[in-house]
Amino acid sequence: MGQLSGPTDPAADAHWEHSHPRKGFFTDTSICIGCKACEVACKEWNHNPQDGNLELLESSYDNTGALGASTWRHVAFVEQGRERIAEARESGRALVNLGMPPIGPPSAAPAIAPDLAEVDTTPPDTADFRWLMSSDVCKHCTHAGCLDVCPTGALFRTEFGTVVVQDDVCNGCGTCVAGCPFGVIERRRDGTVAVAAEREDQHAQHPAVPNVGIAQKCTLCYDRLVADETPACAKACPTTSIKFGDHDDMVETAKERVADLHAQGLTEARLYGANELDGVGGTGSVFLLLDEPEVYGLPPDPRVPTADLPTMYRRAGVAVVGMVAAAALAFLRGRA
Amino acid sequence: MANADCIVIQGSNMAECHPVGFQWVAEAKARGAKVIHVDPRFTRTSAVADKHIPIRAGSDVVLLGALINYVITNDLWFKEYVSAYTNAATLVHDDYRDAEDLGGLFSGFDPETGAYDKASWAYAEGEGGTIDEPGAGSEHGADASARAAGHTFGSGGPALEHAQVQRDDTLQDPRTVFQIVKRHYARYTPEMVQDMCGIEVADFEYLARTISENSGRDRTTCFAYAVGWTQHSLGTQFIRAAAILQLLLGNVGRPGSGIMALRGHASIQGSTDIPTLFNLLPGYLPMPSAGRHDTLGDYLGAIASKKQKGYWADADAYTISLLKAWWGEAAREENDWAYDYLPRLTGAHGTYETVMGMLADEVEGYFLLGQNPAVGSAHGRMQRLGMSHLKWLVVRDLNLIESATWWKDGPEIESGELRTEDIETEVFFLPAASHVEKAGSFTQTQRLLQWRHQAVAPPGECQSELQFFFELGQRIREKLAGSDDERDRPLLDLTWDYPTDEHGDPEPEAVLAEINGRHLDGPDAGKPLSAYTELRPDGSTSAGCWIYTGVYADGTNHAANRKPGREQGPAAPEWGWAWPANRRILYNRASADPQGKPWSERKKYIWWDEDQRRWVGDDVPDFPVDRAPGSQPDPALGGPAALSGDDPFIMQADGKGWLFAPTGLVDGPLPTHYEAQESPVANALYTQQQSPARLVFPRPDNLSAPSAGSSGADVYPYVFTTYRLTEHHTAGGMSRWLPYLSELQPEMFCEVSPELAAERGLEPYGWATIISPRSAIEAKVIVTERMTPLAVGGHTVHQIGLPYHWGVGKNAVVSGDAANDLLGVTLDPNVQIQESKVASCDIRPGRRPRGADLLALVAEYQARAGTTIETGNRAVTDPAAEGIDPGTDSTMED
Amino acid sequence: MLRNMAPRSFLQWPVVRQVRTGDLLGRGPSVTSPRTKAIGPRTATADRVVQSVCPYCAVGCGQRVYVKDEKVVQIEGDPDSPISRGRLCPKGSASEQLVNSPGRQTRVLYRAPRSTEWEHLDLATAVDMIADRFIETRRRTWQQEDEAGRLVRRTMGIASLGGATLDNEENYLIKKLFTAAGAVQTENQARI
Amino acid sequence: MVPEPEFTSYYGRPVVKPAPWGDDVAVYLFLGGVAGGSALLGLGGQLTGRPTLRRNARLSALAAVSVGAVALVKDLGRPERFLNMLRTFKVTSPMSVGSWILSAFSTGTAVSAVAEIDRLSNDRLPLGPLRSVLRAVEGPAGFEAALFAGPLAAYTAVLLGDTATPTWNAGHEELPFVFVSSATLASAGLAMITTPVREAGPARTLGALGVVGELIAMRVMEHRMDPVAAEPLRQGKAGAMLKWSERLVAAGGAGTLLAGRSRAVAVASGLSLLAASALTRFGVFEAGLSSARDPRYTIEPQKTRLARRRAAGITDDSITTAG
Repeated sequence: MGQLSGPTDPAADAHWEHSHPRKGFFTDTSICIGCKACEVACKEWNHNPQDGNLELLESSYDNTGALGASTWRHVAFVEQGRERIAEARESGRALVNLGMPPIGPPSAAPAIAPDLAEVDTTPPDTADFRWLMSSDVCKHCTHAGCLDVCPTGALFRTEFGTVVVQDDVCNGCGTCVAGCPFGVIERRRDGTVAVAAEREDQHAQHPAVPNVGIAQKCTLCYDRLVADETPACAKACPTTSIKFGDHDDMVETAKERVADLHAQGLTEARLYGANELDGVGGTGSVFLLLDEPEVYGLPPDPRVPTADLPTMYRRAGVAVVGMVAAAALAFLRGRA
Repeated sequence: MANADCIVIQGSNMAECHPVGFQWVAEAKARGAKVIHVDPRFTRTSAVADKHIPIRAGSDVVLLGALINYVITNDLWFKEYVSAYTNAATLVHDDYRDAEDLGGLFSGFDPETGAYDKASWAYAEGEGGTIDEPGAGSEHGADASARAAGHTFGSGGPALEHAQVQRDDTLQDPRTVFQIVKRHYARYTPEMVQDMCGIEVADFEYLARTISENSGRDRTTCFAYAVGWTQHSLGTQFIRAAAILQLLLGNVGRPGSGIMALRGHASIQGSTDIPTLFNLLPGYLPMPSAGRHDTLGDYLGAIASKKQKGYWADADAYTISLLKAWWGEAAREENDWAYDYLPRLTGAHGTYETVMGMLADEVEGYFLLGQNPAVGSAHGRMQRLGMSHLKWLVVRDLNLIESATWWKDGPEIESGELRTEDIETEVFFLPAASHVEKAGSFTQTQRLLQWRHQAVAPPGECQSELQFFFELGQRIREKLAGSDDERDRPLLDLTWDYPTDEHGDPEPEAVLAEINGRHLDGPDAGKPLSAYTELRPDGSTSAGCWIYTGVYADGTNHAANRKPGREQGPAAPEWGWAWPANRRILYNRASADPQGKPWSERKKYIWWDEDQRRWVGDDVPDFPVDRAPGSQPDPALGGPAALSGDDPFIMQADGKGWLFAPTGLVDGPLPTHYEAQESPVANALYTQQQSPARLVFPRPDNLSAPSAGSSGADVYPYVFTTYRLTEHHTAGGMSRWLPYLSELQPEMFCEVSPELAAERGLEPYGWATIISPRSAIEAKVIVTERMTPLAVGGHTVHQIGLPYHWGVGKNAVVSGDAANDLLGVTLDPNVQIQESKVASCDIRPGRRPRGADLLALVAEYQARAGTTIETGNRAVTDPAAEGIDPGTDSTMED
Repeated sequence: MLRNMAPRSFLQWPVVRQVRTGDLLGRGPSVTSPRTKAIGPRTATADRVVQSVCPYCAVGCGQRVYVKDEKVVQIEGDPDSPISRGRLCPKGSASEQLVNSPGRQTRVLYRAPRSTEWEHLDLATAVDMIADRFIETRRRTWQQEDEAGRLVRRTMGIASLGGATLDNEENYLIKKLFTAAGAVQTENQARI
Repeated sequence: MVPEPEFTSYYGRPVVKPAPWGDDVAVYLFLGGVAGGSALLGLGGQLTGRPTLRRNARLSALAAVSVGAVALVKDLGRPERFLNMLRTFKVTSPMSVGSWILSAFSTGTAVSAVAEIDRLSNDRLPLGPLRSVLRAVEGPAGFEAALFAGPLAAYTAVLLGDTATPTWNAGHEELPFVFVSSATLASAGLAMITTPVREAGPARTLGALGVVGELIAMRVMEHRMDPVAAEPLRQGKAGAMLKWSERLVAAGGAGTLLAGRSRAVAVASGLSLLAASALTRFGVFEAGLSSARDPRYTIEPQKTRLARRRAAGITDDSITTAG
């Protein structure tokens, strides 16, 4: 019947007969150069209208702000000094020392690398400054909050295990927007470019706005996957910081990469979304971050709301019974 | 670059300006290579580099000189490579005096013309004479066009007979190039680098150690640079310094080595190979200058001597083939192959001189072909004011760029300097075809020609430049058809009959065929040539550009080769065509030792195959294929035949890599540190403050800020540098009209360090006004630790970063002030490129004044600084101390 | 969905399909609309694909241009290129918008002396006017010899500043025509 | 022990997104509750022979549910596709379940209410032969409406609870009780206004029970929620509304209990109960939206939860892993 939480193969869960291997991203932010080719390639492929008010967003080189209805790829920029780098390295080491057993089948690598605490983790020249860059995208969760709460079936699980909005079905009820624990999906307002007041006289036209009023998010280029083509952002990424492939391979590559970095003493590296046992059953897009998730604007412990739905229905049931009882009591007392 | 073990990116911001090219740096890094980024700013390149070393803009020669000094004193230089392949052992003429002796000048400097007489730099000859430049006669003393001497020689440098070059292979004789170089850089110490560049000694040690550890037989280091180096008044010397360092370390001609020029634009390499440049003819043949190349004989004698080694000796075949290509039948032996049809230069006619010509009402018509000088060229105000003096202006572009609309909504209209109704200029705006609406070839930064097929027809009234100029040429020739005026002969005899397609547009492939060249007579007349070695000086061959010969070999368009990369080796010879002769790494003979064996298995590239008696390997050998390593041809021979087995530098007159450049450069045989035209720091190495041979334009509208030590230097205390962002393209013509790119970087901003922001009370993301002696602009303030103040010359130097993509106009999606308005015009003497990477300014909070108050503000600053026409424009800083007869010192009147 | 339910069979109603396909939670095949089932990339339905090169910087990344009904519908990286392996930077990825950008000009504009507005001019007239001015200025500013009497045969009255995004063939024609006409002041971005 | 989660965010930008719902949805929450409660009262009147109460309750149920439905459709991004709500039946989607409940409830209420209207206009409605059918089916329709009345009142709590909005999600265990009590007291209040005192006895009792339920449920919810996630309930506009709703609930309750018999006081307390219910709905609605806008309300509670789980030795279920 399909699970509400825990590790599973989402496509099979959704009863696709000929289900393909699950597709996904691995975004290695340690080699991202913040060029935003992914943002442009995605907008250009999906004809997403320009959004934002054409002013500096006061966040380093990021003038996009966040994911949204017309921005399905967002590159974050965080400038950090020496103490913050040390803190990140410290929090990373704490993660390593949680003594977690290797996740899933013990991979070829020997048992978890020796406790890294003593290894001299200050590489030859600890940078006194670093500039984090990371390309954020829809997580295509194993248990997708948006998909579950969608009343019209506009959001659906594709045979590739990805989550896609059907533009011709969605009536813009917006419940998915609140349902997403990562704040990815959004309903596309009509006003796409609020050009700053004094630029009103500029007559630069803008492309017509498709799909106004409808919830919109990354489709992992479902239309391209159908023809076995690589998603636009992964194809454009100059340093392959965005890698695309079968989800299991992506998780494997991510684990190898983080192990390499730890071996070099860069313990601030950590994976995000690679753990099947997390609150959303692991994500289709796996990330390698170099600091706490919230520094990038990601939730530290997201949990798909549907996981608690059974309890909510039970509590509601009790409430209904209480209400009917109260009504009955009111009428019985009244007659007595 | 993917094979490099260490990559030093200096004078470039590769991850932002060449992102896809950066994949190979990322690949090398993934394989363990060290990536070091030396840049005034911490940029996205530094974010993924192993180490970022902040440097004061303009002090690159101090760093590179110190590296050379480090390599020599610590005996880390690649001995066999240097002694065999460079002119280290060559003796230099006795009259040569180094900058060490003359307080910063070299021997032969003439303050009158501000140029060098290079006789004293020549190699010493057998009997103590000098190896003269044949055909140019004894050419001592000032010469009217000496100022423009630099560009009269083309790529191979001036002719030089190699016959009796004196050598001392023990490298001990003080007159050897090696000893001169050692002495020249002796004072470039790590402490000097700390003082002049603001780089800690520890960082310098790290850089020096990393480079030297990754050089030698097994490992190679690669340098990458772009306009960060070239856009200085000392730009050419920056690159020369890197060349010397790389030669000393044996990092030239080998895989993962060399000095990678990251050219800026799609076909900028193409537009210097087939140059729409004033000083060059296609194939780097120089444009003839009046007084030096009055006849074909003078011309050929000046640029190459028959007794010179290397392929440059056959310049006569290349030149005559070009003339045959242009004037076909009208070019006959009797009229020197129509040599007299070529116009002559009388000095430098670069774009900045042209703009000054406009201001003096000498220029009437101006074509802008996909260029936006109102925003992209230095001294934006001068560009716009110049254009207002024109009679007619033709702008061909995709969008209504600022250079086409300055008369309606440019900054000068706003400041009241120009009134639209008074501007006489007629402006034609012709819409251009985009890159997918026309077929043609681009030449990218690795000299690779790639063909673009036409996808769709140009929309509306759009035309490609090919169509426009073909039609313009036809109309001009029709209008002049009847003329018997001798002036019009060159136009009427021009070969202009290109086959046209059904719409009457010329076939691009036909033009490429003409560029490739063909046999004109004999058995295979009309058939395309397949290599430039087939060119003959007897008029039997024609070639539009000799270095491209071979692109159309046997009638197929090799630029259109598209064998997928994954189906061929890393050099991928069957993808596009690289000039010359589809060779990918130049001078790759140097990837093998003098005996022809590879230096190491890991860095194997081409080697001598004993049984085949040929050079073989992964690339087309850049050497006569059958010339055995040990061969020593008869010294009397000239041209390619004269190349001995161990002369990898086949274009140089002596076949060797030049540590010391006896000719070819106008501002010194060895890179010497001089401060920029405007600098808050005094030159701690020499008394000479700025480069003596720099080209200055003392004009009231081109005032310079006083440099360190002179009064008023504190009025413009900060250094600013201009640069590009990934999201925008140069002057914004192809990016600020695109919504998707404009929203990524919407507003003009300046990057300042927290310390400077505190000092000047700049509020993060608030507004700031930046003032220079030329103009004042406004920009949003980004306060970031990526800009670091540097302790230089005893005081703190703050640097301000200014991207230059924005321009004032009403048509773009986003607009803003142009950073280039702040820049003045001071040019590098060798290549006439402007200094836009370092200049002085002041910065204060708040938006800039509007209208006439803007001019008042700039004037008030100029007055306070006391800057006059003479400020910063003195050739010799302190004549007495620099061995110049004080009597002759005077400001150059030009 | 309901309004076009009637003509199709009742069986297509997703609620029913949920039961038939076993996808009771309505997550996958049961809720897909006909349009979603027929989805495909516009690159597959393009009339033709042309190999080209990105017009922005000098790395020379390969580009594939997809055309449908004589209009560029997509420009993306060319995986065959050994230089770029199918990858592009933000500017390269925006090439399709460069070609189809709303702000792009497709009509000839002319501004008469002292006028404050553009006016339209048809192409042939414009080129002819330019040719006339070219010849007239050339004649007016012709220099046969310099002051020292040496042959120069040139005009300093005409100059050009070419962009570095021109093809080699275009550069060749420009240099050839201008040099033959004696206009030596041809310059381009290589120097700026 | 549990490391104090110091707070960093990405330039202060929200982590999750607030639901794009306007005040229409808050109005629907209130009217849904009123409709549900009224239908129960209607059934009560029907069974215990209180014709006026039955008629008024049924009419108010129909009025409330129709205005509520219109408000819902108006808030949709694409109102013309409102029928897609019945395209599938997804048990994991409270909005889907709710749409079906709303439809079922509306049919029942409509039938029973039309019957009332027909009587009110003493059979002048153009029903013709249908009249007899209507009379026959009127009773069962009342039952059917009442059957879905409870779920209609409670499902909206699950709709808000089953989201990533911090305050709603944190209170998902008690929210149903708050909403059910609020629905009860609102419908009771409305009944006390519309129905004369003599037939409104049960309404008064129901109202009192609702008041007690609401006060308790609200207290328990705030107590058991993560303190940080509960803050929006006590701050800003939402805090003010909830404070006023509490006062009105108390006042309405007192009025009902003490002098419920006097018509004037009944009407007054009915009004205050209605107002209180509306304020509760708007308050909870506003608190949720503002909790989504500030990243702190998402990050800190999650960090505390993660830290508590780790302290308890569960170390394998975090989204951030080292290998």
